[in-house]
Amino acid sequence: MARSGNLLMKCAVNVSNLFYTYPDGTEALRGINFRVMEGERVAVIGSNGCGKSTLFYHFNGLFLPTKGTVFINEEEITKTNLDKIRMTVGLVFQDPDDQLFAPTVWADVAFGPRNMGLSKREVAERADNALNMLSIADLKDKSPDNLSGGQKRLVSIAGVLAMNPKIIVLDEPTSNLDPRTSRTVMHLLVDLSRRMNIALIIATHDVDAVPQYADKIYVMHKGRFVAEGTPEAVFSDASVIRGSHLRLPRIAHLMEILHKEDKLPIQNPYPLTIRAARSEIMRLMSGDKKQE
Amino acid sequence: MARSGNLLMKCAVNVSNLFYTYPDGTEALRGINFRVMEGERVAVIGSNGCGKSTLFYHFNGLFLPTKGTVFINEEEITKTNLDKIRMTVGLVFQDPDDQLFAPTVWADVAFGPRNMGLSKREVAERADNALNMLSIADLKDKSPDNLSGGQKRLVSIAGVLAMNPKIIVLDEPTSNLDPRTSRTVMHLLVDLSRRMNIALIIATHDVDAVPQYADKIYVMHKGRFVAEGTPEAVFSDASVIRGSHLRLPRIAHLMEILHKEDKLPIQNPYPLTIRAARSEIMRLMSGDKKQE
Amino acid sequence: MRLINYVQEVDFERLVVGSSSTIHRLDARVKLVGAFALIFCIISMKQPLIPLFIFCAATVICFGIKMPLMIYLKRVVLLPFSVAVVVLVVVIFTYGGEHQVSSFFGLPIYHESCSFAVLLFARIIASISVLSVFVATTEVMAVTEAMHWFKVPKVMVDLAVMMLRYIHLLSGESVRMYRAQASRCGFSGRLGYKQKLKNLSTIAGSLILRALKRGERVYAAMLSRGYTTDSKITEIEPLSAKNALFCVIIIAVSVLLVIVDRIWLGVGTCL
Amino acid sequence: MHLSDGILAPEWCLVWFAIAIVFIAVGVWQIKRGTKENASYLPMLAMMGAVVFVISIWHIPVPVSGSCSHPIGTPMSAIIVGPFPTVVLGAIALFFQAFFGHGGLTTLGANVVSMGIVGGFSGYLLYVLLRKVNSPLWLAAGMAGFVGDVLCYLTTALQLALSLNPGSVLSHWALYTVGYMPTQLPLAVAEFVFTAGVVQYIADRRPDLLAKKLWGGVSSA
Ligand SMILES: Nc1ncnc2c1ncn2[C@@H]1O[C@H](COP(=O)(O)OP(=O)(O)OP(=O)(O)O)[C@@H](O)[C@H]1O
Ligand SMILES: Nc1ncnc2c1ncn2[C@@H]1O[C@H](COP(=O)(O)OP(=O)(O)OP(=O)(O)O)[C@@H](O)[C@H]1O
Ligand SMILES: [Mg+2]
Ligand SMILES: [Mg+2]
Repeated sequence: MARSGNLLMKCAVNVSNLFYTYPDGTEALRGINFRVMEGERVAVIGSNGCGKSTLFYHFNGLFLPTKGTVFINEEEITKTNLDKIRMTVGLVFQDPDDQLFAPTVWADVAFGPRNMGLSKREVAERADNALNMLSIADLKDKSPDNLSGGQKRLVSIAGVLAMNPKIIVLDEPTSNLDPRTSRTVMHLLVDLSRRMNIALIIATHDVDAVPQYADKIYVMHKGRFVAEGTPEAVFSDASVIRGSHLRLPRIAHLMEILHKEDKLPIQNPYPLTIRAARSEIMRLMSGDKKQE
Repeated sequence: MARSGNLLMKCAVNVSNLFYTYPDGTEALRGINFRVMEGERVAVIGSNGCGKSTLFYHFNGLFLPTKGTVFINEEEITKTNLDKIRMTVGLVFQDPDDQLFAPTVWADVAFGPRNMGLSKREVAERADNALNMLSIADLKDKSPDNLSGGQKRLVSIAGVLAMNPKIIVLDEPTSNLDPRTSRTVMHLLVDLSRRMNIALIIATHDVDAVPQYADKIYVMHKGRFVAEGTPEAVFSDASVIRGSHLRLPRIAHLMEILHKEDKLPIQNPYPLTIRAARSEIMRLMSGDKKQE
Repeated sequence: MRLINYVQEVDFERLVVGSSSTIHRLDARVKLVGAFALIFCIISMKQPLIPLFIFCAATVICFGIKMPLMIYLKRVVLLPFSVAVVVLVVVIFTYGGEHQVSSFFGLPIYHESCSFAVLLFARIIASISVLSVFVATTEVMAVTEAMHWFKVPKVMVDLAVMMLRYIHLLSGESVRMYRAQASRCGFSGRLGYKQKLKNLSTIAGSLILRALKRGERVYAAMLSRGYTTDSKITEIEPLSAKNALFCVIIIAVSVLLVIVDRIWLGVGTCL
Repeated sequence: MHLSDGILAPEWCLVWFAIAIVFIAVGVWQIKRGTKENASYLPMLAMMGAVVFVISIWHIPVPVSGSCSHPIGTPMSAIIVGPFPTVVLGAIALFFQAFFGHGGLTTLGANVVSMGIVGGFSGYLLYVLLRKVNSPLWLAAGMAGFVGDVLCYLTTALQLALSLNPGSVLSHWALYTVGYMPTQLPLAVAEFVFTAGVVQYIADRRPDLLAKKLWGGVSSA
């Protein structure tokens, strides 16, 4: 797994002192510094309107900074290298309809590989492969219009995966997905990132699921980052989290209450996942007598 | 709180044996029976494409049944009383983009009251009031296109609240909302429902939050209800829940694991909320020796 | 008050009907060439006989591919006949001629008008029936792809392909926005005609703005998948020899039919 | 409402095709040039074309005649994306509409001429003219819609007269025009309201979309 301390690791995304102001005067980003290593999995959480989507549009050159710089694989994004950048970074939009344009699912997924100048066979292989990974091969001849919201989301992810990008940026990939589908998608992405050393950057409101996959969490508030670090570190400071319109994962909240109200001996980086909470409770159940 | 056993309660929504087939032949609803009392709060959960949105369109007369009947306040929906029905039932769409069309936020919120034939002053009062309730009065002159996803959602809820409906139907009202806003919105809705005896019907994928506000849960799968009852009753049958592509609330899942894997003495209607889990754990901590 | 659904969903998929038949499976390019050739031959006819015969043949084909009766009546009977009858009446009264055969409330009716009106009537129902068979058996997407092969400029094909997707998307969006307005009494009986039109304009305006904004994002998504000015969204295989032969045969038959028609002209009546 | 197959004589079909192709060629050339300058132009145009198609399928009830009809949408599109690209969009939209029984294959050229070329250009020119003399935006756009719509039908009537009554074109043209009046006049009024509403709406929300496309630097606000 990637650790930012490792000097041999290449920096996949490096944003420094980024400001962005919309034409109507809204200051959406106000001094962002952000760095993601190759193969790292990073989550960005924050309240509505804090600027997550605006930030993500910068990774892909859809917006260019009002002030500051964005480096992708150590190359600054400028007007002249947008084409190259966009082939390195795969962006999955908040709304899948912004992304699907071809008449059939297969044509849409094959579009990227076809543009890379691969042979017909390789194109077909890549497309089929991406569809199989998300188990939507049976949809391949359907028109994107006739899919449910969740299916559209999966197709838009497949289209990006078929390009084999080294950096994948996803804006709320699991909103509107049912719990089962949502878990499957996250498992797949994390697995890919592990196997192919892909950097994943994910914006989400699902704080309960974040600790399961993120190496690092950034908390955004009003166009700035107010906290960053491992999930344990970030969620250990509940006041920052709550000040940013967020909350602790429910499991952690339960642990916090048990600790603060019921004075159970639980340490502050509270367990964040079901698994961690389980072993913590079992520890308490067997050993609580000793600690008291 | 409303209890369906109460004979004095009026029935706000009564759906009997409802079937709906889309023009292309998709059988989206296949025999729905559903009854919501005045002031009751009901949640509908189910996988992607199970038919929740299709059902909700019926409450407002946007779709008329292929077979079966829908009664609102004990009056059947027909082609002739749609105006009246729509002033009684407020529908918040799944995608706020589908709901916002006016050039400014204020104009959008005022659209409903204006169509109800109120005076200019009353219209303005209603609109301002709705914006204040959701604390988005500062957005009132922005164009809906220039809002973040979550802000759009709040505006679309305000547009419905401004009509003072007796029945509010919300299709995934908290997807795309940050945790704090999402809780605020749910509190607001529940509070309104309590104070003004409004019936709330909510479709959602957020199974963790459901037990906090729902009097009753309906589980939908492939156009039918496969389970219904209080949150405790519904979530006590994990096989039905998982068969419908859903999962238990995380807290309940933790309890289930503690019970099944670690053999802790927890009864099957597992605690669903943080509060309930807390007292359960405290019970275990103090009394587990006796039970073993 | 009656609810009028001004805004309807446009769905190309529902155009193809009937069970999968040989005609369904035929290459779209062949069918397109065939439809063009046949319709062109029909409008070149000087006698109503062959067009009427083609209309009957089209009817037989419609039943052969198991087109549902309601759709047959709507597309092959109601639509063309309503057009054809209007044209028939108009032509009878306005075309003029020399040999008066009758009069209608003082309006003279000439022999020439009548025979020309009947000819037009036959041409219209015949060509629309051919078009209907074509539409009922051919995916619109296949036709659009076929445009590459007819040397239509690439930008136009790409535009057409993308338009197909967006027609569906925007039409769905407009239906939902319309519903949103309806659910807030936007089309209630209390409102005047002007207000309703204004509400419709709002939907259209919103639709356009949204379309343009979406256009920018879609473009970014395309670029991030390597779109350049030379990349094509769809492709088409070369035409097989068998299909090429089919094209030639259909064109030959069409020409032959016109020749037969013109030879009758020498033998038959005037015009 | 568009001419269907079988009405026009084959030689006229070819003539209209020839005229349409000239305009389409210029339009394609402009689009290609536009794509080189700003590649996001293509998806924008596709969206605009889809909007024109979708709007011209809407059935707006015409209170006077009691029937339903629909706006042609090309004047509006010409104001937003320019007249030549509008012809190309109109041609594609008409081709697809033939699938729904509006218009036909052999009459495609004739319909492109009336709806795309005449409707689009006349509306656009009138709009530019009115804006030059400082008329309000809604009036300029509305008049463009009204006149574009009326001229579109005048052209259709002319096409009918040319093909059906080669001996007495002028008198029959007048005759057909009068015949169209009762249904088309209310529709043209609807197109007025519609175009005015939409263009004004866009000017309120995204004035930048209208400003840059005008010939002669007429500002839109
Ligand atoms: N096109 C625009 N013009 C002007 N202001 C905008 C525009 N788009 C977004 N904004 C504003 O910029 C701020 C940041 O928006 P952004 O969409 O980045 O938020 P977000 O973090 O993605 O929120 P959400 O979680 O709700 O999607 C918000 O205050 C929003 O109102
Ligand atoms: N316009 C339509 N035409 C045909 N089928 C449709 C249409 N809209 C929805 N469907 C189908 O009807 C079924 C129910 O759709 P619906 O939108 O009600 O699901 P849902 O429960 O709201 O799902 P989600 O949680 O993803 O919003 C799905 O299988 C869907 O594919
Ligand atoms: Mg966002
Ligand atoms: Mg839904």
